Amino acid sequence: MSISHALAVLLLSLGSGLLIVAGIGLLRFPHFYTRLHAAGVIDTLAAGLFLAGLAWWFGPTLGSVKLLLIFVFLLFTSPTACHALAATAWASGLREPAQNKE
Amino acid sequence: MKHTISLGLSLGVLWWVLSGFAKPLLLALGVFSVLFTLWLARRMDAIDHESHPIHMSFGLLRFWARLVVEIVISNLQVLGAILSPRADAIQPHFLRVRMRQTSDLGKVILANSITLTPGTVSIALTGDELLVHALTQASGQAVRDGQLDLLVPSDVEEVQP
Amino acid sequence: MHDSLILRVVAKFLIPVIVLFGLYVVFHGKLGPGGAFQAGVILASALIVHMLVFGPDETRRVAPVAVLRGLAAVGVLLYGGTGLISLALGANYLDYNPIGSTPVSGQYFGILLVEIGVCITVASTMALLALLFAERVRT
Amino acid sequence: MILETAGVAILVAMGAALARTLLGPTVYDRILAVNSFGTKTVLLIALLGAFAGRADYLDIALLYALINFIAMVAMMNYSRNSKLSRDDEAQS
Repeated sequence: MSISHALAVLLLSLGSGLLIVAGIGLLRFPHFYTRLHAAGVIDTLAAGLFLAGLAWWFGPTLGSVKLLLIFVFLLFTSPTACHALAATAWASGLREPAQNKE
Repeated sequence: MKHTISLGLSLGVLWWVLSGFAKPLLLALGVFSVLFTLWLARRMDAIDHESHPIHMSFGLLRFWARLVVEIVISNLQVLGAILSPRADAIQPHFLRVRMRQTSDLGKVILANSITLTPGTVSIALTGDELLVHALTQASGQAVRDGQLDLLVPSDVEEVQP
Repeated sequence: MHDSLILRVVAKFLIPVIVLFGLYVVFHGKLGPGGAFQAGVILASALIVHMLVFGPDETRRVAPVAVLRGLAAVGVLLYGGTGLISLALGANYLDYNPIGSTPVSGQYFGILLVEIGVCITVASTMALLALLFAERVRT
Repeated sequence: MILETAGVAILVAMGAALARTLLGPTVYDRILAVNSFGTKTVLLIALLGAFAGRADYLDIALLYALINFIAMVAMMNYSRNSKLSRDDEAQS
């Protein structure tokens, strides 16, 4: 097992772990707006680590450049989609039942 | 015009990354595709300083480097909140912040960066006020401090012919 | 529509990328994954994003309905015409071999032409459908 | 070996998103879960590409990310123009 292989394994396992933790968060958090944050973990760090691990697996080929492209694409689209969803929920009158509103 | 040229170059690089073939026919088709895309984008008025901010490219690189650090830190905070067994690990709340950004592009970059950092989601953007939902007091405080706001490169090139 | 500033800026940035990706898929249909139908859908989806974000009127200005109708017909004609060319060259309908100087290049160009035809038809028909639906929602 | 483990992890995370889709309770929870499911699908397709050793799969992953985004924008437009949001106000 070479060093670069070990690095790919490390990145992939970190990414997988984060995916599962974020999945737990998606189930465990109490309200819609808090769940948005759990989904945000998946979109950024988990996806980033995962795709970086795969890029190492592909090695220095066009494949890893395409993985980078996918990641950049996710970085542009996912906050936009997340914001659009939150804005729609807010506009439709969905509020957090919780206490401390500013 | 320089935005068109710059977009054309970026699209050319994108084509090369996607295709990876260097056969003459495919290169010719690539040139055709880039030109067609440029034509369509011009028809849609989709080429301007907003969609293609070449004037802030270096500032953006610095901003992104900083953003990556912020993303990693806030990710760890959110992960801790998810795994913490205590019920008061999260203090979800809404807050309104006034943005220093004056241009549309600056506002969009800031709002998307806030959404991108877990723990804060930008919900509504009206005028120069941003409604943010924060997961914990700490993540809310980070938005209130407005460090990202200071770092967004200024969109000086407002008017384009 | 309220508060679409973020969507507007991001869509302006993304639409050229989507269009280029669609063209890449159609021209690499033989070499990579995908094919003409998928490419047509991707190209149409660029127009659909444009319609969702900027409104149907703006999209109709960029891609007039009459032009889309014409393109849908041109695509079918290109498909059928390729077949007729092979008939005229003494082969079976849609037998591409005689189109190029060698059977291999004939296959290559023949399939490319047919795929471009299918792509044009699918893209314009999909965009037409979306525009017509938007029209119906309004009335 | 690590690829298989990562695949199982993605499937588990997808299961969590699916459970959230079924549990709701608001329509927005479901849309959020579907979006997150889509992001994981992109990762899964990329993983399959590494598994098969073919970079072609990555085009499909990119395409899926694109479709995921378009679906979200379309759903937002739909829920804005319809009575979809009424159920939530009763529940929230």
